[in-house]
Amino acid sequence: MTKLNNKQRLFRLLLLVLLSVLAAGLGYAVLKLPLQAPGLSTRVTENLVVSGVSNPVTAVLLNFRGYDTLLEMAVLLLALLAVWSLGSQSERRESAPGAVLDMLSRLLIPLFIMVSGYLLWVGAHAPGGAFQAGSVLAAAGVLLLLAGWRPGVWFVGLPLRITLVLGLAMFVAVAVAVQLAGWRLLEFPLPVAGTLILLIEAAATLSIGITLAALFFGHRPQTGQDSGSQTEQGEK
Amino acid sequence: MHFGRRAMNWNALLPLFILASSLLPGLVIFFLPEDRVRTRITLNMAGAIIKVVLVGFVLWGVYIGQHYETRLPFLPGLDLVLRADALSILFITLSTILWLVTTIYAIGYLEDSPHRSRFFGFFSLCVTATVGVALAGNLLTFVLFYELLTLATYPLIVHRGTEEARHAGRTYLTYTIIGGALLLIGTVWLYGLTGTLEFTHRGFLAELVSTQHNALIIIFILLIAGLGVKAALVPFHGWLPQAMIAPAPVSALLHAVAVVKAGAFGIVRVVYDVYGIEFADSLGVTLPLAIMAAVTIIYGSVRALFQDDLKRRLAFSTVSQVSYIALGVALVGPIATIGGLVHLVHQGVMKITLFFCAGNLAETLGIHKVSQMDGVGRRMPWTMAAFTIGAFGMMGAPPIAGFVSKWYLGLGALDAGQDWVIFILAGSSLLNAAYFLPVLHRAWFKEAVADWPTDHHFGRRETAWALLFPPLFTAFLSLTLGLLASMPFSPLVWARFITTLEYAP
Amino acid sequence: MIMLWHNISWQAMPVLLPLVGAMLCFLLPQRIKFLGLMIALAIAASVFALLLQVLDEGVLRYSVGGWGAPLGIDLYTDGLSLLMLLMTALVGLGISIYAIAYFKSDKAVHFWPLWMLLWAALNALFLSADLFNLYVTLELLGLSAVALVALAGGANALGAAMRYLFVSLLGSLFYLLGLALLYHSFATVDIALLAQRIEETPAVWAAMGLMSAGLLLKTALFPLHFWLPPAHANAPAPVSALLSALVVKASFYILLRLWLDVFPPTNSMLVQFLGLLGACAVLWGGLQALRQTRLKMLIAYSTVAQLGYLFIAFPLATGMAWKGSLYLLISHALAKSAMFLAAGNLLRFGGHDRITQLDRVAQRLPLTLAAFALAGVSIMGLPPSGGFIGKWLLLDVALRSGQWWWAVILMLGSLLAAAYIFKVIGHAFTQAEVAHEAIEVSKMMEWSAFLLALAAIVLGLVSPWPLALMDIGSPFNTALSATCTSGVAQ
Amino acid sequence: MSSVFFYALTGVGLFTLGLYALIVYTHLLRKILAINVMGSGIFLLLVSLAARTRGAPDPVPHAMVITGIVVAISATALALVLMLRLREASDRVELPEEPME
Repeated sequence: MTKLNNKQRLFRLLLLVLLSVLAAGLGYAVLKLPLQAPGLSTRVTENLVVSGVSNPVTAVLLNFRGYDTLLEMAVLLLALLAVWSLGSQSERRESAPGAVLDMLSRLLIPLFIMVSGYLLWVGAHAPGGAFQAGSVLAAAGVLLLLAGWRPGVWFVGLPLRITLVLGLAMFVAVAVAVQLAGWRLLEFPLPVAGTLILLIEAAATLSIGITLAALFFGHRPQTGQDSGSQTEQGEK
Repeated sequence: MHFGRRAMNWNALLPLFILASSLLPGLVIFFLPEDRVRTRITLNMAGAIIKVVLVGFVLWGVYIGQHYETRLPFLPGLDLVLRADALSILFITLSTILWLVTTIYAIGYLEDSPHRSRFFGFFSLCVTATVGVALAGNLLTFVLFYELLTLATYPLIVHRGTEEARHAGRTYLTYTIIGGALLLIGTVWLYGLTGTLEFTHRGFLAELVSTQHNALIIIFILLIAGLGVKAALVPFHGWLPQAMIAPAPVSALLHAVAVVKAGAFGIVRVVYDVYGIEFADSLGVTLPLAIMAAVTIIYGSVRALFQDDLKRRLAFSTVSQVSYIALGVALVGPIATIGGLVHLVHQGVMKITLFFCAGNLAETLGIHKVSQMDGVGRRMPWTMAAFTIGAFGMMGAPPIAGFVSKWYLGLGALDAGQDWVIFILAGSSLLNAAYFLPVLHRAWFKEAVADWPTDHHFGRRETAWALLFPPLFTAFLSLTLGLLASMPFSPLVWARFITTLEYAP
Repeated sequence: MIMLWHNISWQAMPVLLPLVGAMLCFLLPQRIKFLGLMIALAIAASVFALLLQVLDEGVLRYSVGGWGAPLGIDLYTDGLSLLMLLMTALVGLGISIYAIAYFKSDKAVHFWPLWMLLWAALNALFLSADLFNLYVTLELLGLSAVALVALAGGANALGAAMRYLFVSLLGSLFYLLGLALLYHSFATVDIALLAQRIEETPAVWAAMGLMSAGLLLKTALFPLHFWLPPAHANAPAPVSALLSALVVKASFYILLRLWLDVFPPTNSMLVQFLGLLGACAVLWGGLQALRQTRLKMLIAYSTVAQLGYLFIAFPLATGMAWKGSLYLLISHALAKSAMFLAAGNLLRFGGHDRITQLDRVAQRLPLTLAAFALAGVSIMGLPPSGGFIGKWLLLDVALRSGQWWWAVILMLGSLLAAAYIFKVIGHAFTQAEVAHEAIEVSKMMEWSAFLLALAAIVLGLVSPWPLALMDIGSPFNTALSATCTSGVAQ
Repeated sequence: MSSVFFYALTGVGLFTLGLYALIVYTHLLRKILAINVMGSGIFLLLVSLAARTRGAPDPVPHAMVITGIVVAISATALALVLMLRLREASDRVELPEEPME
């Protein structure tokens, strides 16, 4: 941090005072909130049985407020589109992965994938679900990328794009399908609710995992670039 | 939702047709390529002639007591109203006939100059706006077309595209846009007070409670200021002389038909059909208006004396002459009113003659200044003859139209007990003579200089017929209007007819 | 088919269609322009269908998933939201047609999916009745807008995009915090329910302050407008158009909903303050626009000024005033998009947008110039145009309620607008000396700009329709209107 | 004062702290972090206040926070890449001081 002149110091002082006033006000407002507030918990528990899942958070995310989640998948896709639209960086310095990292990744990747699968499945009745699973999957992807792995040429074209939109696509498809079948938008009739939700979550997990990894990668992977030994290695 | 579907019979559509007869050709012309000369001329003339026919029809209809009114829903509680009443007929007939003439003139004047499609497009829009102003049945409609007129004339003023022209255009806008803003404020305020803006004979404000009279006076000032800009009342006249940079047909239109007349006509409307002359008088706003007009009359004439540029001299003469109308309106009394109204027509016809002639001199011999006019009468006798008639008319010499209006103004002033006005009229007539007679003297009696700035030859004729016919026609018109002043359908008779409507029996 | 037609509620379609469109454009880049146009038409059609549904059924409330507030999310369509949707559809269609010709395929690949997502965000925003759902749409909107700005490339655009991103995120965070306080006070984020349960607690005041501040920042109300001109001026022409025409209106729409429905009727101090800021925006924006040397900067500052008008309705706060400001909002959307598209044509044709050297360019593109001029008429508020109607209504209310100073502001704003618009148009008529190496501009680009401008004019001749539409569900006669009018009625 | 409110107030504190940093620091990375700190503060406030129930906490704010986090990740990713590109284009990691003419 460079030396501050008096003007800047004064400005910061004023700002500090101002913000502490703001903080005080907000704190006061918070403290004035009622001590007991059931919020919507009772309603959620009442409707949990007809939601198709037994984990309240998942029920809210995928069923009660599923519309939010749908739009949120769109946000994720948007982030990727935006990043890709910014073009590719001129050159990025790659540090050659050491033996340790390489070894570690070989051991961990399968584990990660397994964990994410478990999280996805458990989300129906315990903490967990698509986002947790997706982020673990993403971790695996990041690890791979760090280890120098690059997606195969065959993959970075249409297949990759399909995987990226899969979550949103599935969501929209279900939303429209139930409507065509005579129910409301995103209404999950009880007998199939669980299945539909799991379907959506599975697709979402995959998309989220790949999207986050791709975001970490930072630009659209060039087709037919730095393939070679690592590619095959990555593909098993 | 109800969008006012009324039974649209023929009478209700006629005003629309009158608008369309110049609007549609104008819009088509915009999209014509430059070289489609014949099509453009056809469109222009067809529109102008159709309009004359329609207006003639309406004139007769109104005379036998028909009602022509178009209503379109525009704002909550406010319609767009186009109505042909006696007063609008006076203005609309003038502008229609003069438009026909000016179109012919413009076609001749602008032969193979650039951007003609653009020019004639806006030219037609300009006339559409003027007709709209004439037909407006309430203040809102009036404002609408008044603003449209501003927008349509701007491109005509800057048409030449020189730096000078752009500057003139900027000045014109600065004045007119601000004027429009004042007018709009006044209108909205008035609507807030009364809940109606419908033009009605003898006004619609008289029954308002006296606590609102101060507001009404302020509104009157706002409205008159807004209208005074276009009517070039001193001190709002600054744009007019500068606008002289525009091509001659445009100046003719601006001065005789469209812009200044729209302003003057607006003043007439506001005083008679919004406030009502008696009520305006009781508010005590008419005398200041009269004084303002009087000042303008003298000021314009004095400034005209010192202009060597012919068109500028005519411009200042316009500043002075148009205020006769405002003066006649502001003098509370039927005879003065007749004088003012009839001058609306007479001034138009005479002034357009003068501008046509000025244009001819410029086009044919490249003469722009009075000092270059020595002996031009022998080179272009017909043109100068027309010019002479126009000039004498302006001075108010019998038997030309100008005499009639001044005569009635004078009588009206005495009748209204405003004797001081006589001196104004006399003084301005003297001044008119002082700045016109030297011109005529130079043209007829001075030795011709060896060679003109630029001399175009048109075979045996002194200039192109399209340039020569219009001034001759209007000069002839201003003579007949004077000689046959009391024939049926003459402006004078029509003005009498209007006056009977505006003054309580 | 007819059966289907009836059991589909058209409310979700304006959101789902662009989402599908975005995915299709992303998956099939080779057919992208065709796809984009088709989807754009489909969206417009769906909005039109929604209009028909509202016209014969009145206000629509649709609970997604069948749960209903407070547990679920409701979609709500009244005259106000419908008008915003129609405006978006109209402008969006024009911009789409323009974009087909404007973007080379390398940019188009990125433009279309982003634009589709932005469109989805707008429609979702105008349809939602749920504050948290609105937060998500706000983020979707903000991020896509930022990405679109950055699409122009180059240091200026990237810098502007970065600044825009921070502003957008900051605004959303303020909104989110306020929303959190509201939820924890009343256990719902549904606008209608909040409207019933609201009380004057410290938390509510805090929420009101936070959310208003965040949304004002996104709406770029003076003095929070600093980010707008660079962002709007450095983006590609179609993007500038949709930012100025639509994006800033979205946050204003939420603000309007909150103040009309949710927040407790305030003492008129606050609304007076908002009006004051609006007035400052009108004058400051106008003066800045007048000072600019580059056309797109001028237009961007004009947006700052025009946004100010919308806030003058707050102190007037009668149904008519709201209608007036909404009318200005819509006609500004049409006119301003037309202006930016026209500017894009001039820029594409002459290779620069320095106002003093526009002469030849303007004379070679008469249709584009006409578009600019017509749009200008509406911006100046001259008759006949949508701008005039809006201004008339506001003037009328201001003078009736004796608050003549707002009328003065309105008129000054118009005069300034006239000054900076004719500053541009004046050059169009000068005989050009400077020759520009002309790049041909496609007729599609010229006509889309011209038709949008024409729409802004036509809006001034059909006012009964929009005004009648605004009454559906009567969003405007609410507590706020009531108190303020009683406050000022003399 | 129950722990609920302690966490809530911490959330408020984080929010303001982040705001301060966002305004004061010029380096883009710091600004991005500041935004994230603000966000975390809000999330903290949301979840902590959700515990004001007898028995299980209110799940709705939790769901909101998850949604919020995903949005925050997306925004951060975009911001970071944008920062990198800006550095390439103008080799600087601050915002351009004056909006260019």
